[in-house]
Amino acid sequence: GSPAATTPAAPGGTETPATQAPETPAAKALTIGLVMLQGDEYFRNIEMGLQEAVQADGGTVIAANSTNDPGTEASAVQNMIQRQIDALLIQPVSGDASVATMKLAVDAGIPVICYGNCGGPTVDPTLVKGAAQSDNTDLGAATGRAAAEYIKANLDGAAKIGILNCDSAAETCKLRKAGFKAALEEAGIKADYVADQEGYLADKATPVATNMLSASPEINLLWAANEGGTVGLVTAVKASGNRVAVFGTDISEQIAGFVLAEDDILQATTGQDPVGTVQAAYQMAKNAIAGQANDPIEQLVPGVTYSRADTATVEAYLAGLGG
Amino acid sequence: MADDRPVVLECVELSKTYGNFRALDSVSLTLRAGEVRALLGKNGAGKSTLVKLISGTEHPDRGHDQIKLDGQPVHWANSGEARSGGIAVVHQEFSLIPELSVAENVMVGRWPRRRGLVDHKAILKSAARAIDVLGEPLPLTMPVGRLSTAHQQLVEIAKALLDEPKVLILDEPTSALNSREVDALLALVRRLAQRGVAVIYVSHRMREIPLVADSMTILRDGREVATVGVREVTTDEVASMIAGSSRAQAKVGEPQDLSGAEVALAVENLVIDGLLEGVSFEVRKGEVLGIAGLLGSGRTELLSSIYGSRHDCEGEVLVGGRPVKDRSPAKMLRLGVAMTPEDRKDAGIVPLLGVGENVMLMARSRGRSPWIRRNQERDTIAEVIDRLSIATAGAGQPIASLSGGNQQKGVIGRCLAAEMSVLLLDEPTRGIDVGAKAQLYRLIRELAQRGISSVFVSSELDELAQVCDRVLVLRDGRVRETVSGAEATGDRLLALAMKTDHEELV
Amino acid sequence: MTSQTPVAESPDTAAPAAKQSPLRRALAWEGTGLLAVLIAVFIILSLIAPNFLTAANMLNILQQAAFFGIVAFAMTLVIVSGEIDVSVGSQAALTSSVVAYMVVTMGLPMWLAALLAIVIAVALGAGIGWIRDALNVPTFIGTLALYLALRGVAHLVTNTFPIPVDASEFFYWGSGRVFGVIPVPAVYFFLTFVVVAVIARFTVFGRSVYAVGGNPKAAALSGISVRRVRILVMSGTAFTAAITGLMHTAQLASGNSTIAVGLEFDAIAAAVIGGTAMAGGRGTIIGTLIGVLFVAILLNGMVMLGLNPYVQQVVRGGLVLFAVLINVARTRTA
Amino acid sequence: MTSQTPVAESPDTAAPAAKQSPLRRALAWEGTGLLAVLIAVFIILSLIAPNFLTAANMLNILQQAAFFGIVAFAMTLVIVSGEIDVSVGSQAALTSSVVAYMVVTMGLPMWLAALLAIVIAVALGAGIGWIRDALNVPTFIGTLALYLALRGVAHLVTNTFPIPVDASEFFYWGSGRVFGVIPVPAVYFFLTFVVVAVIARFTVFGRSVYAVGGNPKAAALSGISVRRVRILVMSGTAFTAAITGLMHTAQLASGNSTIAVGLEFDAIAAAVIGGTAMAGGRGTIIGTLIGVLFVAILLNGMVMLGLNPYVQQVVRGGLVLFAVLINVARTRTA
Ligand SMILES: Nc1ncnc2c1ncn2[C@@H]1O[C@H](COP(=O)(O)OP(=O)(O)OP(=O)(O)O)[C@@H](O)[C@H]1O
Ligand SMILES: Nc1ncnc2c1ncn2[C@@H]1O[C@H](COP(=O)(O)OP(=O)(O)OP(=O)(O)O)[C@@H](O)[C@H]1O
Ligand SMILES: [Mg+2]
Ligand SMILES: [Mg+2]
Repeated sequence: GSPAATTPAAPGGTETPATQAPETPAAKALTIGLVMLQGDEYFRNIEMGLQEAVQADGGTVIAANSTNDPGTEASAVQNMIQRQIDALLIQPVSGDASVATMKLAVDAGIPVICYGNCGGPTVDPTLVKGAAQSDNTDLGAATGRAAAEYIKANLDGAAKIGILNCDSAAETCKLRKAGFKAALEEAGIKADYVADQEGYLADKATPVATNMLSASPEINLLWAANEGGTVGLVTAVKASGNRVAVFGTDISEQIAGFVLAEDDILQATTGQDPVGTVQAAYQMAKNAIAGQANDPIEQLVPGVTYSRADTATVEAYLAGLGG
Repeated sequence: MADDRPVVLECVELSKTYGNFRALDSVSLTLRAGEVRALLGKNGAGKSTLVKLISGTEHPDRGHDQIKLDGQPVHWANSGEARSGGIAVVHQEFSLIPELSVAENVMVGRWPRRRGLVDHKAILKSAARAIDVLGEPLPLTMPVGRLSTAHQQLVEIAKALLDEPKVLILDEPTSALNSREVDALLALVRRLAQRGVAVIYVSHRMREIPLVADSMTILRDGREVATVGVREVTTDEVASMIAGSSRAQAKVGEPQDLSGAEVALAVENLVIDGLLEGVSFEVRKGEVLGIAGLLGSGRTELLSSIYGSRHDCEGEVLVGGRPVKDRSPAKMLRLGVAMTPEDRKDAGIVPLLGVGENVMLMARSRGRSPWIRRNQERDTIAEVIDRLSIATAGAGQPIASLSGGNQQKGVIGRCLAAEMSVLLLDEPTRGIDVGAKAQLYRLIRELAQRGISSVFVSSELDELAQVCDRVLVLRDGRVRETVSGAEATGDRLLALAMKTDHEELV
Repeated sequence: MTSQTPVAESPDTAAPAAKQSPLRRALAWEGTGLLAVLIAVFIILSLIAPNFLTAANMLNILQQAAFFGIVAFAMTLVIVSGEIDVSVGSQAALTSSVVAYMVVTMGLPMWLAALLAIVIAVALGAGIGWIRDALNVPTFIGTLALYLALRGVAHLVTNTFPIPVDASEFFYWGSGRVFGVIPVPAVYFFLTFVVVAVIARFTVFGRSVYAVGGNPKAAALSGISVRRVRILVMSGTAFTAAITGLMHTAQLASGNSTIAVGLEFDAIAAAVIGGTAMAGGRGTIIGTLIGVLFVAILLNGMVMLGLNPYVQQVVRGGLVLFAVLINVARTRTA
Repeated sequence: MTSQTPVAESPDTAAPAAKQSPLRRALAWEGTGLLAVLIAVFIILSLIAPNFLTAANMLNILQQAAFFGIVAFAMTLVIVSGEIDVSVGSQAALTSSVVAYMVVTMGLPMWLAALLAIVIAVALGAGIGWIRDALNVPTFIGTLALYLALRGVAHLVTNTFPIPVDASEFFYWGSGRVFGVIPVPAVYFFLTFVVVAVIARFTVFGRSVYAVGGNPKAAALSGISVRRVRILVMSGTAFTAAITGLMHTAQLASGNSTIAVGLEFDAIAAAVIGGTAMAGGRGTIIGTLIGVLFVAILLNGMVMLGLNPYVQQVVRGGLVLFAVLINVARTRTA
């Protein structure tokens, strides 16, 4: 964070155009509650992105992980209400399971912004003051489009596909899978889904992928729905010595390395933009605190596709990490 | 015998087979009201097995009307039923619950209720009544686990007396008691018999039998050898019936005066706060030194302190003339000093391991090599099993499945396998049969001849007199008397141990 | 002879004979060390954590304590009896899923669905108790099997989607407030505490639990049905786990198969922090109460302090150890 | 007198006196039941699971077994000694994170980083063993504290980002093949098996572990340093957990703080399925080998069958129970 951020004066005079703090409350240091799903790279970026933005305003972030458990989520939010946060940024474990919890915050007069996994009740204006999230369907679809091109070029328009999903970890995973499948269908690919197993932590995903390849040697294309699954697929294929094209989801330093690697295993992946997402959500929160409605209430942050065809994007990502 | 008294308990041809080993073979027994029947036999003869069948803990092989109480055939599903039916047992192995209070233990399984809840007041009252009968006060609310072994034994007896049983079975009740308490207990048994309670009394202590029993049943190898009135036979005859053909020698070796020999182990001014006020003595090479004392005189604490398994003491221990600092069992073993604990189940055996493994424990931890030398061990184990006549199917048989006496032999065998020069033996004969005891006495003397010293602690003062070259009498925290082996008799030692009006048991 | 021996009075033994002053008895009690730590942590948090010491937050802590504390009380009896139950988290998840399924998909009334779900849980718990005794399968293994299997069944029932349960009066049972002030779960929590404490100290069953845990053979010889005790204690954790599952369902207004992950760790930790011996035979319900409050206050305080979630985990681990050390030290000097 | 008593020969006890035929001894061995089940499961899977019975898949199973099997062997000794270690998963994650951090951020050579990470793990394990003995803190609590804390530290070290470790020769140690055929982890697995089995049967330390687990007081009086045994067994699981962490790091070519979640459950389950008694004093390394293979084959076979992951969980739970039941039944009739 920048040291200048602590100066309490200078109301609203920064570059961010949306901030039009009309009255004095902008001088108050905000306490922002952040509920994340789990400890992984994506959420770490979310947290750091938010920390940076909030600290620049002189505020504080209270962060918690729900570990995908709506019960844990409920107690985290209860604690934050007691901590008297000014706004709650939450990626709900699930639409239906988290509504009651989010309502607790709303009833306590705290504006709630959803920043991921939002849909149905969790984008309802009576509940949330805004929603900014990755377009998860498109995350799957973008990789799906890259895969479709590959299949047309290398596999005569038909593929036997194995999937590593993360369905029980987050509902967004199901959106990603649906997006991926829809994109293939749209491109007119004859897709045969030979296997669809769960694996979203790298160490657990690796043996599952290995077993999947042993069970169905005819698989000639693999897709994973998240970061851990993508690493697992690449690791398993590398160890098996067979050449199967891998498509992934999410981006990390390691996955970026896979896209650039000479082994030609990982073909393409689509990464979310966590910093962009959370900062958009924070902006919506500030608007809500200031009493302004967010319109539109839902903002979709597009993903970025990284592929062998376009290494410049990958290198830009890696350069961004270094800086 | 007063045969007009009504028959209370009748057992017909009870048999019990474990696997294909016959622990009890067609044993019958008839007991009349007010009769005290001693049950005798060496280790593994089947005494405890018979007790377990009568008390419903185990079931006979064929379970048809073989046990009758007051003429009615009974089928106990478990010991609880037997107890409420009028048969109470004090088992050889304790069955107390360490974390529950004395009162709760006395009443365990029959806690009175009031409005659905346990009536703690009533428990205290009833327990106090049962304990009163013993003539020995016990702290009612203290967790039983904190009492001494002897007091735990008393709690067991109080438990059995609680609902005024028709038949009371005592399986070696005196093995943890001192002579005075034994006398009190025997008197108590007589009192109960007078009231019409039929008693089965299991013991290895021949001295007690004529004092308490009317008649006796002798078992050998699971069979009944004889049932006779106590006055119909001599002690020698009984002993030979128990042992089979040969009879244990009464005198073991000639007591020696070894005051000129080199000192193997010396203790100087050992103090344990509130228990020992400064104990000093020396054990000579090849000497058997007995330590006599009443229960609670601190003999166990003395041995544990020497051995380094207890550290709350001051004073010095010298082995071979050199003081040993920071004593621990491992260190003492390296110096050739070994101890066997008095409670074999709690601190002696490793139940799941085989006899051989148990025997080798000390030798291994004493050796330098990190490897097990199987061939060498095999010979050592075979030798120890042979020398102590441990009855086992093989070195691999889990020691917990042996009879109590044989387990104890296994524990002592440990010191033999480790080739120690000083043995600290705490009640080594507790629960061992006459034959095995004699074997053990001979063994101790034989070792002494080879230059191995023993410190022999026992509550059976007769055996101290029989075996030791010298006996120390521990009283009021100090060694008050030393008696040479030649002069020692059981009665004399008892008199000395009880001498003067020291602070009595509260 | 032993009357001078300084022995700590266990709170489980009536002690008319002991002539100690109440203060000395209190100090001698094994839980004192932990209580002191609890108070110290509380004071420190009050001083440094913003908004920690407010009436609303205290109630909030109690509410959250309920979600593992109720199970912790039942778990104490299980551990005292010499057993363990690692299936409670999966049991709670199954109950939540099954209840919602029965209400939403099968159209059963809520009370009936709840009843059936509880019956299922208790039957499973009792089954583990039974095979422990009849077939000699350690409860660690039996409940480990349930831990794996029931979570899977819960996922199958819900397909891992939450099943919304729309019953606002039901919501009250999870998130409502008695007199508009006291959270309903906090009420369950104290009710359970009182009931289990009375069971442990004042009923034949409760004392039998200690007997079975202290020396199962002796207990059996004394005519206590060891099997019955084991079946009952295992049913007890299953019952409280089911109740916890219902509380989650009410609070979240939906049936979820992903709730209560790690519930077994929290419940066992609270019991052991409170002085329950893993080896069986020893433990008190009041000790567990302190253990539960300790964990709940700690978790709340760290969020109040805005600690990084990973640092929270480290602190939690460290304090578990610390609390037990204090407890052990106290026991040894007593 | 007792020579006819049919007593099962424990493979851990020298049995010069017993004159049984090898076949009878084999049948009497407690693990036979489990072995029979293992073979039955294997045959069934060979018949119904596509591509299960291929050489490549067998090697694949062995490779996967290594990732919890190595720890399971060390865990067997811990359980036999009467202790437990629930920290192995967090230990592995910490090792992976620390190694990657030291190599990538601090620029240490791989061998040195690996060595330091192992030293840290072993020191922590030994510390738990020490406080078990010196301060009487149950290992369940000590390792529970580590379970919580070390995962947190691992997350802090990596910031939960995987740290890519770019060393292809290192990758070989996790995913390579000896002679191009046998997976390297499978080699570690068998090496560990042989080493631990020899330790358990043929060294004084190994036998001391059984003695301490069977009766710690008797062991202490026999001159065995109970403390040393406890420190060593706890160091053993820590060591194998660190090795597992390194294997994960090599396999994934990155340091991860999210690996090895639930490793403790797999390792303990394999040991107990293999006949190790939770109460201590009894267990064999060969039994654990069978337990590990059983779990690994099951996991592989279910994926081969394309089973729904939740059904897999249910089957896994059910079979844990079943395997133990078989084991227990065998023990009782023997
Ligand atoms: N559960 C059992 N399984 C196998 N054998 C047993 C079992 N219980 C007892 N035995 C065997 O039955 C025989 C008789 O044992 P019992 O305990 O009745 O002897 P005892 O006369 O009481 O001996 P001691 O004086 O040593 O106590 C012994 O050889 C013993 O090993
Ligand atoms: N840790 C302890 N704390 C308090 N008192 C103790 C402790 N250990 C032993 N005592 C007490 O010390 C006394 C002597 O112990 P003990 O009964 O073992 O003596 P002993 O002479 O060996 O008798 P025996 O071996 O026949 O039982 C007993 O009153 C016992 O309760
Ligand atoms: Mg006997
Ligand atoms: Mg003694």
